[in-house]
Amino acid sequence: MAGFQAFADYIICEKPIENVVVNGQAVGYEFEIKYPSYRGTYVSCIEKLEIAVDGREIDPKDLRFCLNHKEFLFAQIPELYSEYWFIHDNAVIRVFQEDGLAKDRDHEVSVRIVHRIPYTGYFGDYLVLDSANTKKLQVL
Amino acid sequence: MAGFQAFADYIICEKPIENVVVNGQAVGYEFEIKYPSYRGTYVSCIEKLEIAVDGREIDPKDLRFCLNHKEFLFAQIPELYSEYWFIHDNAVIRVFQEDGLAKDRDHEVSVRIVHRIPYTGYFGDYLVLDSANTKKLQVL
Amino acid sequence: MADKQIKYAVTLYSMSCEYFTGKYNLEECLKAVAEMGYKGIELVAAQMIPEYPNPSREWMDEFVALLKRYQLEPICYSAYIDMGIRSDRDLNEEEIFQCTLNDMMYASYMGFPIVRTQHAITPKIFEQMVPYARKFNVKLTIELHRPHTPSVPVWQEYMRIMDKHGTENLGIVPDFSIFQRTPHKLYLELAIKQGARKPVLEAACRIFEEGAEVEATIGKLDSLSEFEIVTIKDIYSNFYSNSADVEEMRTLLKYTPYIHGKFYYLEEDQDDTCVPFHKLLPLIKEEGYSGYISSEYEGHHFSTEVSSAEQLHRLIKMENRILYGV
Amino acid sequence: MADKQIKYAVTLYSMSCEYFTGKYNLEECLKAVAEMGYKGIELVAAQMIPEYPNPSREWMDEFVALLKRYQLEPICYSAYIDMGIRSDRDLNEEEIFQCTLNDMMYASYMGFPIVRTQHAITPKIFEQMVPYARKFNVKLTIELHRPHTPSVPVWQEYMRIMDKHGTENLGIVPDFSIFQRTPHKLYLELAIKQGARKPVLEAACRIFEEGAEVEATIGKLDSLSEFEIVTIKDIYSNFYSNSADVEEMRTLLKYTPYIHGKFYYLEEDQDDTCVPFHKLLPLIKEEGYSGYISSEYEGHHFSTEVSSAEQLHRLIKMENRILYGV
Ligand SMILES: [Mn+2]
Ligand SMILES: [Mn+2]
Repeated sequence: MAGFQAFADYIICEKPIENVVVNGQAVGYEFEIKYPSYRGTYVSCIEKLEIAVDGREIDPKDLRFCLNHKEFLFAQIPELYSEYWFIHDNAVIRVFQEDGLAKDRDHEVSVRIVHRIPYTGYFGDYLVLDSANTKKLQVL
Repeated sequence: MAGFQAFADYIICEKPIENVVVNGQAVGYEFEIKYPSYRGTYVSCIEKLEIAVDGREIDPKDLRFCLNHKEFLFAQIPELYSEYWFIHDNAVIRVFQEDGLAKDRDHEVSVRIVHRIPYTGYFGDYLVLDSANTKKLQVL
Repeated sequence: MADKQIKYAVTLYSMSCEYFTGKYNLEECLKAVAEMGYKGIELVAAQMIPEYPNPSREWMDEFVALLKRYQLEPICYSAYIDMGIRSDRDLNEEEIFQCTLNDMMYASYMGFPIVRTQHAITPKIFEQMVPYARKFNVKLTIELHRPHTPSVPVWQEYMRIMDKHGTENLGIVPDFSIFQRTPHKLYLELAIKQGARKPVLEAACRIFEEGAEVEATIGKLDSLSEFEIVTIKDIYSNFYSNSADVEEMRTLLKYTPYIHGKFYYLEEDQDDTCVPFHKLLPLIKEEGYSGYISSEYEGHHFSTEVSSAEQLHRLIKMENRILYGV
Repeated sequence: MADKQIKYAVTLYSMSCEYFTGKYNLEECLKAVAEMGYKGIELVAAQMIPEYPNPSREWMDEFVALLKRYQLEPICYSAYIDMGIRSDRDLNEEEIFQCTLNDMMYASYMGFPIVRTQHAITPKIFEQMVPYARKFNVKLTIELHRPHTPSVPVWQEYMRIMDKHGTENLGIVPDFSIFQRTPHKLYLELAIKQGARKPVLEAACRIFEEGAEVEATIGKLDSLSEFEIVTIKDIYSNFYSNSADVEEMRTLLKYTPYIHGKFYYLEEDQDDTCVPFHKLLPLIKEEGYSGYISSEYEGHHFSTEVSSAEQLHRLIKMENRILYGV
């Protein structure tokens, strides 16, 4: 039974998806997420971050995690113990995809964050939460 | 023969040392340093950072490296590849020392930075520069 | 609340839901608790300081100014021992020392007399901090929180250190979660929402009340779903086992300058059915406790629909009723 | 400079000393080069972008506005392949791809037609970038810099890739350092300041001019200090060996949209004694080169006393004299 999870519904921000446009052409899109806890964490505490859009799991090599005005590869996430994720700072998930996302309809975004609670080692173990959220978002 | 070193004279900033005061009592002191290059670097490129004050080498456990509004242990420096040190951002070196530094005279500060130039692997090797600077500073 | 011996404080953590969702910003949280009559404030640094773990001087100055504006007093700066921030290893001694020293410095700067840290600090580092606690004139306290109880061996060590160095600058913050029993309303509602059947959970609780162990209880119930089994085990471990006896509070009081009055849900004008405030409060009063009891609402882990302000209001009323019959 | 075939640009890197010491901020650097008559600008991203490697949109918008204010044109965005940023390993392919893609996006956003990267990109990743260079309408170029020369094997591979995909969106930026010979004034002055004897260095250079190798040269000189030996070896490797032949510039021009006119020190109204501009400029003119030559002053590695502005001014004068006899 999971308490501690009431904020998971807020992971995906209620803001439209934006296409990433270079030289007039869309090369991908991005949307925002929040860390689902009463307190902030360190990015290295994210053990898994999985993104699916319209039912399709996105390959991590096409994904970027943007926070604190920096952009990271998903592969770097476990190392980022000096990047603090404040609960009021939205992270941007950037997805590289030729032509971005079509604007004629809403898209279903799913995010799963498996995250270690860094202070819960009461008897040598850490609480690891598995938080997920799915929302339909417009494209701006 | 070392070119590439003309900026080493600027490592220690010409600003007074400030004592670190808690509850009215000095627990240490701090001064500022610049990265001695035409371009910024990543903190992880610092291979050695040695601090001496009034001729005495400071134990790394009493030292903190403060940059980008964050404070780091010297032991963390080699791992900080996501902390960029812009050439106009001064880093603060904090030294923990009971009672701080006396204000009645100037103090001689010496800094040695051994730093890897991250793009110079022309034939698989990196240029590693050994930059040093000593200055007499007042205590504010 | 002026002349009473036991002083009331509140942790801003109680407003987690309003703060997380953006309904209240920091100032609005302070305004809300000031209007409820609270005077003493606990700040959970990792929750409300954007530049955590290194708050800027600007942020701290602004926070102090806000407290002043609402005539609030800083009481407890809540620090963490975030042992697990690295993926490759736990924090080492140098890192725990650093973050604790910093937290004590920030707390001192903002005028907090108490710093709450966590048991993972280790007795060795806790003892290393003693001279700094004296120098900074702060009380370094360790929160005793569920699933720990006073009988977990490390707590005997912590008490020995406090006996040795005195409690002028050291202490324990008991969190009432160590005494909790009987699942609260929000817990049960969430479990039911997630698929457990209400009569099944109620039956399990009845059996637990009679003193049965978890496997025996599960054995007595028919055709449980996998989720119900997990939930019943969770109910057992959180509410029917591993709890401290209320009497253990007496031993702790000697070290206690500050208490976390943890609660999850209160009905209007009723006693808490989960956390035994009705036994604990008379006990601490009888022992002459004159420190703070801090209201710590934690229902937000289970529901974002409940008004924290209303819950905090009900807690003060209940505490006044139990302590002073008013 | 309007109608001439070869176009002049300047890299802001030339103002490193003024920028580093705070004598000029970014705007003052732009103002200074605009006043010298330059129209085309190269930006070294890792030098002047505070949020490098991820410039904010605000910074980029402000930069574009500054260029407009001084009627300057963005020509080349200088990127790095910072292979060695990690202490445990070199950058991997995914990381090199990421930073290069980003740099091309930032360059495109700010209107730079050329992105300069470095040879460490590897032929494999360079070829992966081709479709992006087309899509973003930027030219992805690799700087050919000392100690490399066109004969280092990887350059043959890069040229094959450019032959295969065309040079519409790919190219080479030769840095004139590959042709340098004879130590410049600032180099010698610094070596002497650091303890080498002037007559000794002059004697070594004379022997090198006659074609001697480094060990033979050191053998011919008596009682050298350790520092003098190190310096003489350094002089040999930087100025008397490993240099490309001026004629090799002809092969490169086919791939070249932009040249780094690297220099260290110019006397008033005299030719460069270190970098053979007097041979290179007539050669590129004869070959009909119509791209940019960018003034790249690098004396700041050796002295912070020289005026970069004065040096840049002397370079234009020298270039005009050599190219057009004016
Ligand atoms: Mn608590
Ligand atoms: Mn160059």
